[in-house]
Amino acid sequence: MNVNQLKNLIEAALLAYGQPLNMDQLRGLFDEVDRPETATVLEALEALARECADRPIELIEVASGWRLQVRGEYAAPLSRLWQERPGRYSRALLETLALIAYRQPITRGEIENVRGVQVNPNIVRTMTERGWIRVVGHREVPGHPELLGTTREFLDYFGLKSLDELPSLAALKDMDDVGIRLEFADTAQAAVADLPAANDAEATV
Amino acid sequence: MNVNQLKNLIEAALLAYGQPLNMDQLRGLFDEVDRPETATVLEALEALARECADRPIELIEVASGWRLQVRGEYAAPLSRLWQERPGRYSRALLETLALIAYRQPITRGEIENVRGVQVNPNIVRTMTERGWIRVVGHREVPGHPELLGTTREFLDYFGLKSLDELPSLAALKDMDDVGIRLEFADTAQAAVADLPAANDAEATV
Amino acid sequence: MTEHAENAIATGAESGAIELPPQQDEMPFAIVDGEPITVMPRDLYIPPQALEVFLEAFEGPLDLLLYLIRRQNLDVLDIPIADITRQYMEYIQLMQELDLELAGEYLLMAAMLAEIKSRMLLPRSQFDAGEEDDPRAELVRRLQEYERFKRAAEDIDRLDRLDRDVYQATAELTNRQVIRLLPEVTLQEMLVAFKDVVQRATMFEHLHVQRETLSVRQRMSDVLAMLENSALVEFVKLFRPEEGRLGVCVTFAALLELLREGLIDVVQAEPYAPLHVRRADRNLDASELDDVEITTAS
Repeated sequence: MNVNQLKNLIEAALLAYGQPLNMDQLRGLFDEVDRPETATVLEALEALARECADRPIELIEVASGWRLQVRGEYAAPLSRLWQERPGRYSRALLETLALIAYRQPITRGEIENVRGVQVNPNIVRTMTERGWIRVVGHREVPGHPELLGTTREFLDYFGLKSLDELPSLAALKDMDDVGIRLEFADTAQAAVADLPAANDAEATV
Repeated sequence: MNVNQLKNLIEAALLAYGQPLNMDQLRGLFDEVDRPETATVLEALEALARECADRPIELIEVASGWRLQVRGEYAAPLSRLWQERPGRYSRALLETLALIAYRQPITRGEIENVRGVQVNPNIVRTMTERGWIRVVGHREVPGHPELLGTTREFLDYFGLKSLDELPSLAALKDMDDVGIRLEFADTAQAAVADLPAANDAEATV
Repeated sequence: MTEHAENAIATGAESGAIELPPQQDEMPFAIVDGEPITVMPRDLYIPPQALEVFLEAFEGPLDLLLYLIRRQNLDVLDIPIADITRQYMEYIQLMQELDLELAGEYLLMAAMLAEIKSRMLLPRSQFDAGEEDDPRAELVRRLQEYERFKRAAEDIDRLDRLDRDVYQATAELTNRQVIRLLPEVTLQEMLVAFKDVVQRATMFEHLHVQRETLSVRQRMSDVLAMLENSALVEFVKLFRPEEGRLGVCVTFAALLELLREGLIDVVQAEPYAPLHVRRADRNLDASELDDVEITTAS
């Protein structure tokens, strides 16, 4: 077996094994009679390392042996391969968001007045991080509470040109029955699974 | 991003992911604005496949997408890397699998009709656990027996893109001339047949 | 099945002697002249334990029958029924003697063979002439069908199998990043939430909910946004004449509302100087204290 064939066998072994292989393991690929010298294996490893220069992988030596690994520069573009499935937003979040959208600018206190429960700070943080709401000012009352409003990103996400395009409550009443039925048809299971959790959150906040 | 860069990104993705990636997943590596056309991705895949010609790996398309795999010719030397030998499957399992693959959807009863023996429940369990077969429905006859079919994992495991790629099933011989041939056969056999029963049959048929 | 090799040994096998079944096709006993040998030579002594293994290698009565037929290099269509029946019965007997677990299917097949044989003894007229009525036809059909899938199973076994013939190529990616996707929300979901919360509010608190002009609310947010980056904005710059009269009115209403809520101040350096607007939330000076009073009064 020449160095080129040995190089190919080593690449095959490293890619098939997916973990580092040390010199003993690489030489152990052969019967005793055919077993290449350590120097020959090192030569083949060097050839492989050189060959990888044009490739998205690199040969590196780690504590437990040699490893072929994808170059670090690919970590960012490949991150989409490991996307986590999104969860669902709670009822409390949707209601808070709706109140901010329809009643902006609005303080937490005002939201609490309408919803009858405290505003969960996590909910506000979640929506702020998502870029849907922001503090647009402070109300000039004692404590100077923050006034919350929606952002351009909020409009973009829901495909609205402006808040005027939010349907009115009256319009909502007309589509009421249809809407509820549609929602149940689409997400019957998810909704059922979601509700108790949402209620719990409400109770504890 | 040119085709060469795209080729490298695809190689990086396939090696890092360690499972087949389909066209949607490959195009999904990009933002909508940068997303390459399907034709461009195919071009890059072809370039990658060509490049692999000199390497110990090959690019193949299986049911779930494209896969980079170490070529079969390396299987023998590489088997030394693992202590355990890959499992062998019994003829009973392979015959049952063949019937499910070629005749799906199929019930256990129908499998038994062809094989002439009862279906061993362990075999069905083993194949279900391996993710090769699954219940795809129930036949609308008394007892509502389960209908079994193969999965995408089955195709992936055997390196197939679709069921069409299964080796073709031997053709049944034409039944029309069976009777004639049976007669001829028995005539020819009469000379060597040593049992009176066979001779009697000859005489009367 | 490597029929060639088998023929070499099995051809001319005399009936009466019990031939040994082949081991599984993929496991030849030996390779002779490049041909795998799958049948034991008949004159070789086989210990009874090994015999047991061979007999157990059959996958049922059809497999056994197929073996008996193939061993004589016969076509499935050319079954010498009497001969095959006799050989089959010999195997059954052997299995019983060895106390092998004999599945009912074997006996069922024995009965079927016996029936076929007896029907073939009858004069043709008695079982209605015609090719389909050959009593062997059904057996031939089943044998052929079984043989197809026996072959298919061998073909499948020869396919490149992951972790046996080929290996998934993988390489480590260090610093792997995970993208966490955000939940999706539809406009409708939000509207339903709003309707519910408003309904609850009316029900429990008799809160008077009146519809407000959204455009004014929108403009209020817009104005606050415009004031965010600069301390003072010229009053007239808040208006966009291209929006027409209605737009101007909406902006003006928004400014009045913001003023009423104490969110902005309108200032003037001297009489008749241009009006300026600023956010009211930063410094608490005397004028802003007035605003507080106004807000609480309203």
